[in-house]
Amino acid sequence: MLAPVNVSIESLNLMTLVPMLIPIIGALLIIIIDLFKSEQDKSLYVMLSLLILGVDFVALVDSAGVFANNGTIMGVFDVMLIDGLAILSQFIIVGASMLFIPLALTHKRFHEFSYPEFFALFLFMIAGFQFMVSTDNLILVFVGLETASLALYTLIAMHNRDKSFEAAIKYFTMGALAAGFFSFGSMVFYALTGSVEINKIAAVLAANNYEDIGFVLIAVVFLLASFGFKLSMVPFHTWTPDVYEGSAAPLAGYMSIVPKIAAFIVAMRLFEFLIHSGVVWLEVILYIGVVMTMTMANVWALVQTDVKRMLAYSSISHAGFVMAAILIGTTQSNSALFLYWILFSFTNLGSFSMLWISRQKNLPAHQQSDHSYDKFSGMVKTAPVAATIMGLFMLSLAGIPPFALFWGKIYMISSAITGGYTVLALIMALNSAIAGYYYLKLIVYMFMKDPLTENNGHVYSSNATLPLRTIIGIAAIGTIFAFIVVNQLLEFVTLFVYNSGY
Amino acid sequence: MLDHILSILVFFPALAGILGFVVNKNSIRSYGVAVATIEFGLAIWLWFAFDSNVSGMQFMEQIALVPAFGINYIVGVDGVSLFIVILAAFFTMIGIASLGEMKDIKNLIITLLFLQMTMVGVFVALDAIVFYLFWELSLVPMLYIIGAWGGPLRIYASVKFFLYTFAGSLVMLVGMLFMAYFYYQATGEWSFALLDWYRLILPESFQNWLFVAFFFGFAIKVPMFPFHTWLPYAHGQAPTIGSVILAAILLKMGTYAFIRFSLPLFPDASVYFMYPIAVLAIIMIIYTAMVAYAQKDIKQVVAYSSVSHMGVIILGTFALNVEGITGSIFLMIAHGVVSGALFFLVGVIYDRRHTKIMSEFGGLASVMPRYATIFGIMLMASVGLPLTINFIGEFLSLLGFYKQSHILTLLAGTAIIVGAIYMLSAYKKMFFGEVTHEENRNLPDVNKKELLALIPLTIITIWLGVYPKVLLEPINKSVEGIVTLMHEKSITQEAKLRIPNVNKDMGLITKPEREAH
Amino acid sequence: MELFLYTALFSPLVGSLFAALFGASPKIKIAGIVPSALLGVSLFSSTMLLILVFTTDITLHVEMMTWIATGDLYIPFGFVVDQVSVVMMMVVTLVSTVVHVYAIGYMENDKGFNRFFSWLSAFVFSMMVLVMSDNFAGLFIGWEGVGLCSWGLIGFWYKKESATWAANEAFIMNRIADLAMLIGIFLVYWNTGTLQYYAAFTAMPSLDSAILVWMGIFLFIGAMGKSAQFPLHTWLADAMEGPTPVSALIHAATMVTAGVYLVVRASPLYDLIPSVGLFIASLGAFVALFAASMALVNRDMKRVIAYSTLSQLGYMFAAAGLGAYWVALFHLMAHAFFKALLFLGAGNVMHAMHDELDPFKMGGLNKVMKGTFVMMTVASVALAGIFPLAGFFSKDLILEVAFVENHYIIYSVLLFTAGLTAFYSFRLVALIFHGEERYKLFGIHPHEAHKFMLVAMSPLLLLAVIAGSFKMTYFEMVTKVLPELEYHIHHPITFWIMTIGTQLFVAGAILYAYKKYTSREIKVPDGTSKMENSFGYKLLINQYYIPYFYEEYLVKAYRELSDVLWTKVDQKVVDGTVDGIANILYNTGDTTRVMQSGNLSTMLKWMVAGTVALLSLAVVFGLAARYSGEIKIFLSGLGV
Amino acid sequence: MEIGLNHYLVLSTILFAIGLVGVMRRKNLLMLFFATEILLNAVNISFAAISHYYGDLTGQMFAFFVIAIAASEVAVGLGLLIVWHKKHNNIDLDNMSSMRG
Repeated sequence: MLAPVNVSIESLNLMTLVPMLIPIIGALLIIIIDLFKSEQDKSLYVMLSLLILGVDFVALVDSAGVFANNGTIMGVFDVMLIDGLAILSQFIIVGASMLFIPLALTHKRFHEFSYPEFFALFLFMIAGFQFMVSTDNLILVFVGLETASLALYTLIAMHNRDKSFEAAIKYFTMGALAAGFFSFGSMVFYALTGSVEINKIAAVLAANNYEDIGFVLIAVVFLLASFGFKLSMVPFHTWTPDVYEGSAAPLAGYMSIVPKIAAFIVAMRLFEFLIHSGVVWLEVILYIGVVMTMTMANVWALVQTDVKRMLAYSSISHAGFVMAAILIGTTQSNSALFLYWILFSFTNLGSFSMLWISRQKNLPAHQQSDHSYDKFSGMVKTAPVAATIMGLFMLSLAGIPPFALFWGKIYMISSAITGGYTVLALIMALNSAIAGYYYLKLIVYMFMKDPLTENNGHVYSSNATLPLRTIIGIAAIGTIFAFIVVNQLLEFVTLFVYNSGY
Repeated sequence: MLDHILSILVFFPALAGILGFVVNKNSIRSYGVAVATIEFGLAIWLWFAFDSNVSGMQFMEQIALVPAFGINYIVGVDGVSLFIVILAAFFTMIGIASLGEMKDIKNLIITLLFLQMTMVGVFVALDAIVFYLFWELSLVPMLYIIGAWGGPLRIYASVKFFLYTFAGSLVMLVGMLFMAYFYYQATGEWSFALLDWYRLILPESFQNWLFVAFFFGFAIKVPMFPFHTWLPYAHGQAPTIGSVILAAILLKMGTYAFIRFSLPLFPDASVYFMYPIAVLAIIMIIYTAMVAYAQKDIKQVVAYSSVSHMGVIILGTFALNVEGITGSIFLMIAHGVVSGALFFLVGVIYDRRHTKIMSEFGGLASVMPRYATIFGIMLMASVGLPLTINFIGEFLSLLGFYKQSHILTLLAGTAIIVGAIYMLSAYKKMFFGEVTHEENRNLPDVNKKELLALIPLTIITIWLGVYPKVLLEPINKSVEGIVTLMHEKSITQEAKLRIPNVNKDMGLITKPEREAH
Repeated sequence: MELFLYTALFSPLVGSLFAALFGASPKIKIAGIVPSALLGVSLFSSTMLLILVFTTDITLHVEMMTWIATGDLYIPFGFVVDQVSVVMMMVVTLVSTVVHVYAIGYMENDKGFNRFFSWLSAFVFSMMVLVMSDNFAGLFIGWEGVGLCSWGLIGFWYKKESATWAANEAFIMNRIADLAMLIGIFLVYWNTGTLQYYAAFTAMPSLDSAILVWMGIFLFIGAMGKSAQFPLHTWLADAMEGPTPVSALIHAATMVTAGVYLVVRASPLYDLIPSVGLFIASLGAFVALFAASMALVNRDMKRVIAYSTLSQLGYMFAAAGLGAYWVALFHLMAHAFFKALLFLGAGNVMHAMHDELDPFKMGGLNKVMKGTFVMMTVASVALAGIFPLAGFFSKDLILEVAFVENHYIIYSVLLFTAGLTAFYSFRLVALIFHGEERYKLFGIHPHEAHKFMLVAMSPLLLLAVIAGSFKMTYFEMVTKVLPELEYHIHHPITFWIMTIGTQLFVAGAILYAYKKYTSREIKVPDGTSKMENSFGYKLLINQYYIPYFYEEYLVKAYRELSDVLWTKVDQKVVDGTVDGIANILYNTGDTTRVMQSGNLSTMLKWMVAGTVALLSLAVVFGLAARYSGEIKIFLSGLGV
Repeated sequence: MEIGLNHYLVLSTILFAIGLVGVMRRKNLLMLFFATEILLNAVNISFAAISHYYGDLTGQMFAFFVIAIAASEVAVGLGLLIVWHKKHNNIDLDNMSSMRG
């Protein structure tokens, strides 16, 4: 009965799988090493992971070259889709991961890093995200998403504090619900079009001229809810501050970058064709969502007393800001998304790392939480360099030129203007002003208040080691001197986005 | 070196600031003075090298920054900006030189050097984004100065200052991006270069919208009524040096930007909004002068008087003729010198008595005669007495605006009355009468260090009042260029009528581009 | 000759700066002597210039340097010495020199001696700039400069609240007029394209008369402030808080006449607009009467003289307004001499009486102060306009002008005022120098002033007597630049009747004053007499309640409005809005953060709720899309 | 009555709704996990039915993946649940609110 499978190995284009396979193999390697000799020092795993990611990065550079020459590549039964978006987002994913992993080499001992499983899971997670962005098949998106998410839940929980478990459970449960939404949404699309590949769905819908617009909208609603969760759009954002607070600072920073870019890519693939086909409803909803997310997150961030929670809300707001790119849907806006996110990763990882190096093992009595504002008062007197760097990150987040995020911000606002969204551009601009307040609040505490009595400044870098300092240094340099590379980045990003047809 | 003098002027203080971190705390003051003096010397050299017969930009430099998006580092000076740059260098110098004993003086001096970079940067930038960059960046050092060395409400004041200005300038940023977009539509290329923008002629309605967007940024900085309320707080709480720099230089950014951006970019809109803005300016003049009269705190009096004077500057700017604009630029410098000096003077008495409430003083004229004399001279300059620096600016500004409206000038002219009222009554409260407070009986008169700042300011105040030609000539030349450009660019009948035809061929390309949209 | 011009102009400045060097040090004689000597130099130079101008009819015009040049505006530091300005220069330098020398004695015991001379010489410099400038802007420099020095000198005794208050009042009130002056200058510039007198006046005849009227009005308002014309007159009486030499120099002889000078200077303009001229004349006549009436009852010696100055300024404006510019200038000159003399004499009396100003507390001083008595009497006679003293020639001319020009109302007012003038002048002389020695009640031992002070005053005495004899020479000279109008009453009989009648009227008034105020019944008034409680007296002694009105309804209102603007408008409304916006944002955050309750169940509910909300929106939209046709019909049925 | 595609879809939707209600109402963590499983399995029914309707295997593949993922979710979820239970001796959602605001 069965017809013989007759596929040439060349047509599978297995090369497309290489960037994902590298971290998977790496993860297995780490587990195997542990199998042979356990109780290894964490530095081994860190460096190993770094190496693997480095190799992955090189592989990405290679496929970038291929893309630049040949354009979009499909592979593995046309499930894999390596276009500019996939490559750019993978660069961000792998790059941010490379910045993240050395943060495990803290001065104090945090036991999650002594488990090789942590690193293995981490690498699996990266592979998951990579899959997610380099396909337009909803099944693979789903699989990648869940692989990554499940690994992430575990990573959060491994921090082994009460709050981490709480955070992991919250994230997990809501994630499960989001998974349900995603599958339901996919199901409706499948029912409507008989396909789960985005380009085919688009083609079928266009062919019948959006007859069943009502059902299309239902599908969109569920997918929107699911990605709204991942991207922490209001009102699906509720997990974000809690999860960030519960997880280790660098992981929180990581979470504010990598999962989101993956989700952005999928959202871009999914929603843009709908917007371009004139689904006004989606446009309106996205508009409302973007504005709500930006504004409300900012407003909530105003009233926070903990820096990490504030940063959590701030990253929600930034995500909302970037989400505008998908609404605008021009080449410029999509390029702006990547530019913004690359610059954002430096600054945001940097600021979370600053929290990380000031992390104490146990909470002192006078502090409400790990990183309350009070903790930083008078920091400039006791730790001037650290305070200055932290201040720089805050200024960058607030969008003060010439620091990194400013360039992303103007390009994004400009894309809104070019796209004809004048009011949106104004709202985006004014939100930066609101956001200025809470970033400034930290600066006020650091630079303008007097230090607490028993604080000798050591606390701000109690966790610091050379690798951590290096990472912060890289982030700081990236933040300050962004203006030198913005042009190259912009040209590169625009080329890739444009050639992918977005 | 002259080819890069502007970049050197901009970045030298910043570089020195970074190196300053290494300098020992005890020597930092000398270091600061040395750096600021070198900078001032460079600024003076710039002046000598400056050719006052050229109306366009000089010493231009261009470095690509983000060419893909049309952002370039372009700097240059003309008569409009030259003297404000020199003023900035000058005030930083005497500001650092006259610093008293303060906590964390090292941080303060380094911050001042960074502030100097941003100040000079704003005035020499010829690319909108670079301009914006320095414009925003200037908030940061000022925030720190107010917030770390200020009075009891310093944090509220500094945050208010920052956020208010920040919010305004973000609207301006949107305007800039729009402008660049229109340029892109007209030419197919992104550019934020001001000189490119000058060539673009926009339809009137676009001009109006963009004018409003820019207006928010500039008006808050100036600050214009009703956006002025951050200023009394900032001045009231800032340390002396902060107030001096804020009043002397930072406020000028707004008015300078009106002349640099709003007028030549949107001539028709400038004409369209001339009356509303003039009305605001007049409210500023009269209203804030009255509020100043009600103050109990001498520093607040000076702060509100700044707003009042800025009203005259705005009025001169929107006279839209050579006399008015020249006058307003001159008044910027004049107001910088005079209000800077007044804040220094307030600082002198604050250092001695740690209060600024006027009722705490009285009869100081007999205790501190030198102080009273210098204060008196500055007071008279502030009131706009002829042969002082302020008069030239005020006279020309009002003279210029008279061409546009008789009644409004008459109203604005009440500046010279209301100004006299609050200033004289403040002076009377502080210096005249018997010494009523025992603490005041033995106050030392101004010391050498303070005179170091005050004497040069006094000399400038009178010198430029008697012989303003040195400044007026280059300013006039550049302003003629601007007015010509505006006249050529304007499209409405009204604007052609309101903006005089100076009739000097500037060789500018004013061919209408393809119309946007 | 330019050298003389510069020495005349700048030697007072040098003197002022020299004295200023000692500003903060204790009294040093040289700080008074050097400025006085330098003023002598200035006087000498002015005299040389006068001779030059008189003999050769040259108009000396120099441009020292450019002051302001921008756009089409060009203002140099230009100075002109012509027949008009040289007269003013002479008056200024002469009176100033006298006052300076006098003040060396008068201020000898004052701690602010050095400061005083610095201010005083600075004033002379400003005044010289004012009269010598060849353009309106330069005039304005001097104009403001004299205002500043007047401020410094009125408030010279800065510890006295009333002095500093008066100083500020004078400055601010002058500023109000200066605004009008500025506007006038702007009008001149924008209509003639220049501020140079000559060029501007040449261009004026071709201008629209409405514009000229506005120009004339605004410039005249400026003049009103400086010359303290109604309603900007209150500052002059209060300015008497300053040292007496200041009152003599600034508030009698020179500064207050600057307004008259301006009108004279702008005679080509005012000739074009006779209607404004008539207004000026009417106002002048009114002020003459108005001020004289207040002088009738006042009990402050200096204030009486101040009101008399005001009244005489009214005369000058009446003349100028009627086009008799040379007459106005002549009266200005004559008035400067006798009024300065009168003030300096009053200064001697004050010194003698230990700063007592109430003439009712004096009396019989002629016995101890012979010299002063003679001088003040002569000055008063001159002021009253008795032949052959200076006042007769100048004042009679003004009456004649009014008569010849057929302005009989003005004429009668001025004639009546002449009587009042004589009355109050001699009321003062009588009260001070004659009658009972009432000062003894207060235990004062008066003494005569220094000899050199009297000697210093003597040139003024001489001029007060003989100035009238220069009339024809003067007339020939100034009419080279001013309109050459001679006023002759056509019928000699009318002329004689008028002249003699006026003289008799005035003499009668003098006699009445003598009779009334030398009597032994004169007591220090205590507010109980019937006259003091009459309405008229109260009205006059309270200066028609004008200062009260200003204080109550303008100053207070301004202060209260300022307070309201600050506390209510600025803090509550303007700043309140800003803070309100920030607070709204913050409070929104505070109230909506309960959404983030931390409870997982709630979080899940939010998520589902969001989905359901989106879903219902989708359904609505989907239905709307499907039934869009029907909806349109439905809506059109509703008339939307 | 013939059971058609719509019946399956309605069933699936009803189950999904039940799951949603469960997610919202359940305070017990374990029950909550059950509810999410109901959600996923409700979708599976549809996938299988649609797949059959189109004669296309993609839906069934999707369903298989969903099953696999549901299984691994249970693994992770139960792991977290057990740790939580060990520490707190309960699995009530209302006790998990140490972070808020």
